[in-house]
Amino acid sequence: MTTSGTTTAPRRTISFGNRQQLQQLLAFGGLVVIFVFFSVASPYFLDWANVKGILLATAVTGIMALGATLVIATGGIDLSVGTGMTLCSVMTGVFLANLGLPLVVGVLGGLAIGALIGLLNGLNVAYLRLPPFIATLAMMMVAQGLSLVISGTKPIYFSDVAGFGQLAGGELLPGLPNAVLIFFVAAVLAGVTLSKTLTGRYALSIGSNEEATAISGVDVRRWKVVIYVVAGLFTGLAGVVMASRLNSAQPGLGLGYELEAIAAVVIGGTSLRGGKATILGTVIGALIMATLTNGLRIMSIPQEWQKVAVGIVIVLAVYADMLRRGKEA
Amino acid sequence: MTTSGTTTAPRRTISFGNRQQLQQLLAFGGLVVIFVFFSVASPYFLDWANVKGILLATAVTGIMALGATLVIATGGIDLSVGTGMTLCSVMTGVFLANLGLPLVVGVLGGLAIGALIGLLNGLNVAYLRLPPFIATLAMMMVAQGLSLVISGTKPIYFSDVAGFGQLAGGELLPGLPNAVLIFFVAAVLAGVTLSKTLTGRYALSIGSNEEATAISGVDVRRWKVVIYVVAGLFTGLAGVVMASRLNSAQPGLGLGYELEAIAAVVIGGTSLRGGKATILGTVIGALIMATLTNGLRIMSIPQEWQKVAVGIVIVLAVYADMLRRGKEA
Amino acid sequence: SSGSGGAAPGTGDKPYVALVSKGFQHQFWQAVKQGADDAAAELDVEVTFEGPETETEVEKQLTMLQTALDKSPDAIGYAALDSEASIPMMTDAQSRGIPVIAFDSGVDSDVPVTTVSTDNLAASAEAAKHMAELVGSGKIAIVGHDQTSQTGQQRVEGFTQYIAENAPDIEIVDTQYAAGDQLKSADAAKAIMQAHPDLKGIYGTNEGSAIGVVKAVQESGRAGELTVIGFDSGKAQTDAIRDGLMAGAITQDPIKMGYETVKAAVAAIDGEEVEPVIDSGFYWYDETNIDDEEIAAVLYE
Amino acid sequence: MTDGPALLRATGISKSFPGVRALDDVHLDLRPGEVLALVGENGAGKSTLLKLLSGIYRPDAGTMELDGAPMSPAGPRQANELGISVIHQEFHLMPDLTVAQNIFIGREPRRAGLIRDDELERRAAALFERLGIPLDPRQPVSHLSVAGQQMVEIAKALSFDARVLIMDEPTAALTETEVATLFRIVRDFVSPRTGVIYVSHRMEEIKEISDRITVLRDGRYVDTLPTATTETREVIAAMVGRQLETGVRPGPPDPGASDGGSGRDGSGHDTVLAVRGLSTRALLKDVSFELRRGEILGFAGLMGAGRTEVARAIIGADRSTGVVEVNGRPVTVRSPADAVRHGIGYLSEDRKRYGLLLDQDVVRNVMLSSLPGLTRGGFVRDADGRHVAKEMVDRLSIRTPSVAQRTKNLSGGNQQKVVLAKWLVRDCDVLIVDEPTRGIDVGAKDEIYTLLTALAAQGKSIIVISSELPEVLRLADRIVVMCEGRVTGTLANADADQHQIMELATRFGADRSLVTTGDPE
Ligand SMILES: Nc1ncnc2c1ncn2[C@@H]1O[C@H](COP(=O)(O)OP(=O)(O)OP(=O)(O)O)[C@@H](O)[C@H]1O
Ligand SMILES: Nc1ncnc2c1ncn2[C@@H]1O[C@H](COP(=O)(O)OP(=O)(O)OP(=O)(O)O)[C@@H](O)[C@H]1O
Ligand SMILES: [Mg+2]
Ligand SMILES: [Mg+2]
Repeated sequence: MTTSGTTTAPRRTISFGNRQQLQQLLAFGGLVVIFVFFSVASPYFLDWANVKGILLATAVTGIMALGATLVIATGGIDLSVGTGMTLCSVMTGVFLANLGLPLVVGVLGGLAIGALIGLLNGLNVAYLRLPPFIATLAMMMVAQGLSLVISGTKPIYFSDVAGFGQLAGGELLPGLPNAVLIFFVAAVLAGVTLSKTLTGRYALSIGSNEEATAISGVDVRRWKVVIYVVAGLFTGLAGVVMASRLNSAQPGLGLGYELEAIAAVVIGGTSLRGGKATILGTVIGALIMATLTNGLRIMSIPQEWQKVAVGIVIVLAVYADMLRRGKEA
Repeated sequence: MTTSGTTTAPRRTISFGNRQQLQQLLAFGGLVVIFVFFSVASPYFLDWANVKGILLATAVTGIMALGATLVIATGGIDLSVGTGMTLCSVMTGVFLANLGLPLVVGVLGGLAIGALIGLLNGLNVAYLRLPPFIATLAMMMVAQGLSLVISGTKPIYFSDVAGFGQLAGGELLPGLPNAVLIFFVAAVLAGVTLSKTLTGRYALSIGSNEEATAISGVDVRRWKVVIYVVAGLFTGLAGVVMASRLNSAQPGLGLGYELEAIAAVVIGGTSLRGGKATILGTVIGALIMATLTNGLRIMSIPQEWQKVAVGIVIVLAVYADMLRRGKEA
Repeated sequence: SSGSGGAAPGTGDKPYVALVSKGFQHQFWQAVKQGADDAAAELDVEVTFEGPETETEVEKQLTMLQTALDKSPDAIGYAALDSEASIPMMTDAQSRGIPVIAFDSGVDSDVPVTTVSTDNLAASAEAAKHMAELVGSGKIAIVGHDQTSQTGQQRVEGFTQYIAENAPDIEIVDTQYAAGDQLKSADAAKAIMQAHPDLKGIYGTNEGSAIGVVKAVQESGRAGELTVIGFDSGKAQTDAIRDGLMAGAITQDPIKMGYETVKAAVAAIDGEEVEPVIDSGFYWYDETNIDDEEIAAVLYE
Repeated sequence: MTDGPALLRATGISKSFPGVRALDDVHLDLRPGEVLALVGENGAGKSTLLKLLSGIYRPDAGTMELDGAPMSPAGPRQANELGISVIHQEFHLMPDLTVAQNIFIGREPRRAGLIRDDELERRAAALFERLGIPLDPRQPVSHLSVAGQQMVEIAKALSFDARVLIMDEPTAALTETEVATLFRIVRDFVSPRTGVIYVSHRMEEIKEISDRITVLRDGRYVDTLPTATTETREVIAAMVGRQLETGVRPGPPDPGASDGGSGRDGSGHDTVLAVRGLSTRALLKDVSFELRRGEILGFAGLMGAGRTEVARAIIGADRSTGVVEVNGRPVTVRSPADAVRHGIGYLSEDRKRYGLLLDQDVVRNVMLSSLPGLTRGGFVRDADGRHVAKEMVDRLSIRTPSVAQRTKNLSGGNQQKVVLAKWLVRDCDVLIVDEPTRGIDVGAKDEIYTLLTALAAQGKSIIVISSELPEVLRLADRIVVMCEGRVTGTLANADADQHQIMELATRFGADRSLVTTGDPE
């Protein structure tokens, strides 16, 4: 081959891994700034009780956002995470409270419903080739309706299901509510899925260039279904955690959570175009949202101004993050 | 597929213009099917009063969807149409009811606020290069908060503003509420904007390939701002019509309308990826949504099942539409 | 139930009453619906019941009202989210000779033949009275469910007014809104407690808000330290009262509200005289009276 | 050749990207009335230089002059206004817009603020008429083949009243007929007040069209040579910095010679892939052929003849009827995934659309087809992937600062090598390569020929679709010639010559255009 080909070879010393870590550190930096600001602004903010409150407030939306990250990595979108979560809550209620199945079975059942929702989304997107927005919008409505139908529009209470409330409310690690622990474990699983398994790799490839991925011999349709199913499992998990925290399944809840989850994903640096995704970013994005809300409340900012403040801070945080990344890249 | 003996070159004889018309005809066909179904299912459905009701229910979301179509054509998304519309309503209320400005000035003021919202969105997207999802999500919150702040969280009533209610409620064409007339006129304007003006052409071009558009010498950033401003004008118009219909500005309203508007756009056949958009499709999409809801209500389907039904019909309608298009193409 | 199984309502021989409420998926509205269904069965009429998802959706509700009118019902029951906005349709109903019964809150119009409602201002003042008695003095806070709707505002207004006028030693330090979502209400309540460690009581203005407050108190390990007062019922709330997590709550009588609405509608259809105002009433309930017959009858699970 | 002031001159130009010094003190001068060829290996910096001249990038150092006056275009539009018109290596087209809309983007004729699309189409039609390009102005660009898209780019560049026309590998996707058309256009364009800068890796073309040749190597200026008095060999030597045996057709491989056992046995047994009666709705009509073990089968034909479509049909990317047999057994291939499962890989002619994950790095691109094989216990072994990618970078001399470079930032030829690397790693029994050397420099091209030949020698079977007849003749044991979706002949290499192939390739039924009928998929 031509001799001079690689003479200009590797001059860049920072490895790719480090660069990415650096980026996430910066998004994390945004979170830290917000944290520091509120700590100074309010003496109550840094209390462990309050931090725990923030973490708890992050947990459910955060878990949903993990699944949504996978779907968004493919360039898709999942509008069904909110009401889908509710349907999983309700079905968990049916399994445990109404049918009296054993705890483990009920919880796995809730997850399975999540997977089923994902399966239907996946089939609609991959085989019927519906735009993900349409497929999951339809699922959002169907799940909302079914939650109400199945529950008879009444909450299902878990008061008689021994141990269910402990699932999210207990503290396996003293001081840390299980809901938060579950969130962190789920985040690690999602992170590994995204960066180390075929599911995650193909999600990113599809998001990057679906046609090229297909021509490269990847069974894009099958993998899309797999990706949506995995995302559905997170929806199911969110549903179970939600139900456990409220010790009841609330069929009317759920609408609007999808936007929050997607916002967390995007604030975290995952691109809605697909191909680029980071789970750590999503976790940080979810924390930023929850911290902002909490901090403004702690400061007793009137509700209507809170919205304005959150909006502006989101713009600033994302813009600052982009600036830094732009400089660094 | 069998060999059909088409060996010569320009085998496609139907021109592009005709083909697109045909596609829209098919989406329109879906609407007709729904219409026929409900006409048979309920004696009240085809009443002019009810059809008028459907058209009225379409008007506000429809107007928002027109603007959203332009933004989506660029490959962007506008989450601020819902609460943005509310802010425009509220400001119209401030201009007319609180400040007592003349009717025309108040209405133009409402539109101007819409344009301003669009301007900020556009600047954030084009110059700060924020993802449209983030920029408009932030605007959605800010607009929501400001509506509440400005109105003091109380509705502003137009009872004392002579003629304001007539704006949407009157019937310039006997039998047809002005709101519907305004929607149709706005649709024609949007259609012309999309297909006959630089704004629309560059929107499609940016959505199709932003980089190439820039390299071709189009000032992409400036045009993006223009596009968002034009979209904002529609948001403003929706706000004025909404205020006139309710004869009041309701500051708490608006959240959720953005999803409906986007859904109408996507059901109409506009691609969220950008580059392909049709205003007629958006009108039909908005009509499909409103007709479905109305028809199911007229049939007194329990509310929880309505959701399920709408979800399923949307999937079927879009899928059928795609199948037909696929065959035709 | 709503819907009538077979043919579309209105097509049969039975009189048809269409109810357009402020919501449908909350327990409160489901209880109203139940009362309406009870009356329907008793009086042999058809009833449909629907409402928007949240109490901000004024325009959605108007569309529902429009559709209900298009079905040519014999009477309409209407719980207006915004009474001004519905005036044209009220006029329309009147001109078509369809009697309108307002329920839950009044309509600023002389069209409705009667209004079946709870006096939210009085009810929340009652909540404030109990809060004042239980707390004595110090800081309290409110977790509201809706900032813009009339009901949402009155539940806060009646409470604050009472405190301002009757309990000078009590200070309302914060009012936050969380859309009646239990999780979000819990988060909000926690933040308030955090900002005011010496807080002595919290009032939640509807079922979701109240349960959220209880959740917050529980999760912060401060059960028993704070006086929690709620609104409406539901199993979570009644359990909390029995467990001593909640001091007590105001309940309306939603079942009666639904029942009276339909009853008044039938009376109007039959051309009978109807009282211009029917108060569906409210009650204070706590550990002591929760199992009383009168109270138990108006509580829903 | 005039010896006056240069039409366009660049001096001391330097440009760096993170980790890469793309240009280092480069100069170039274009004289009025000449065609200046710009050559260099993949990644030598040609495209970067042209992007500097057209205002897409700004130089880190150096000056540019037009007609003796300093110029520094702030952007592509300004460059256009200065009279510089560019056909870039990578297309800059809006697929959803029509051909006419693409050509006149930014210059729409309007009346009362409304765009006059009829006028737009009329102008485009007139332009095509003038240039002799068979395009329908109202066709959406997404319906065009790569070649068709290239013609749109050419038409667009010529639609400006340009004084300097810059062309970056305009013929990489074109067959000889279109190349002839292009050269006619170029010759028409050149006048005493205009000039052309022409980048290509095809030495014959450079010989034919250019007056002088400027050579770049590793981002540095090497020399400028007069075409008439310079041997191709000398140009290549200047490019690569040493003598290289290339550019000559070495003659067909000897079908009789057996390279020890598994060798290239073009003459008989072991049909690996048999295609019978392959038809598609859009174009293909009853295509049949066989591919034998260890054979390289060439596919020749004019643009739009249907060669790409044959490949896409075989791998299940497009719907088709007909029978595909692998190792004697009929198989159902519904998707490229099925094809790969049956050991058939396909390298597309359109690397941007069907080849690369542009936003991802070299490692991930190289691993893409082989991921399941690079896992253990369900987890992807990235270390192995990096290792494999590094190996490929060495083997194919892919010029990149590291394997962690996003492929978007590689030069065109190096991108092509990355796609090839992906399929080499996958190690399919049957490899269909569609325009495998598109945009690859002469030296590397030769390397790739050697590589493909070696693969065949190992018993792999290869289909080479190429628009360069010398390439087909150089590589193939047998050559299938297509015209208008039909196979018009199959020749053994020994019997084949360019004339004969062209004769078969032009057995038309009727007129033809650059337009396709079927959307992909
Ligand atoms: N945007 C960019 N970011 C980083 N590196 C780049 C970028 N553009 C080009 N390069 C690098 O600059 C060098 C020169 O690239 P260029 O595209 O000019 O080569 P070329 O001579 O046109 O090659 P080819 O014949 O393959 O098209 C290459 O090493 C390439 O990787
Ligand atoms: N990736 C593609 N996208 C769109 N159309 C394509 C694509 N590939 C092939 N086609 C179309 O299919 C038709 C059949 O041509 P095909 O590409 O198979 O011919 P070919 O002999 O490979 O010639 P060339 O590739 O040089 O055009 C062409 O007219 C082309 O427009
Ligand atoms: Mg190049
Ligand atoms: Mg081809």
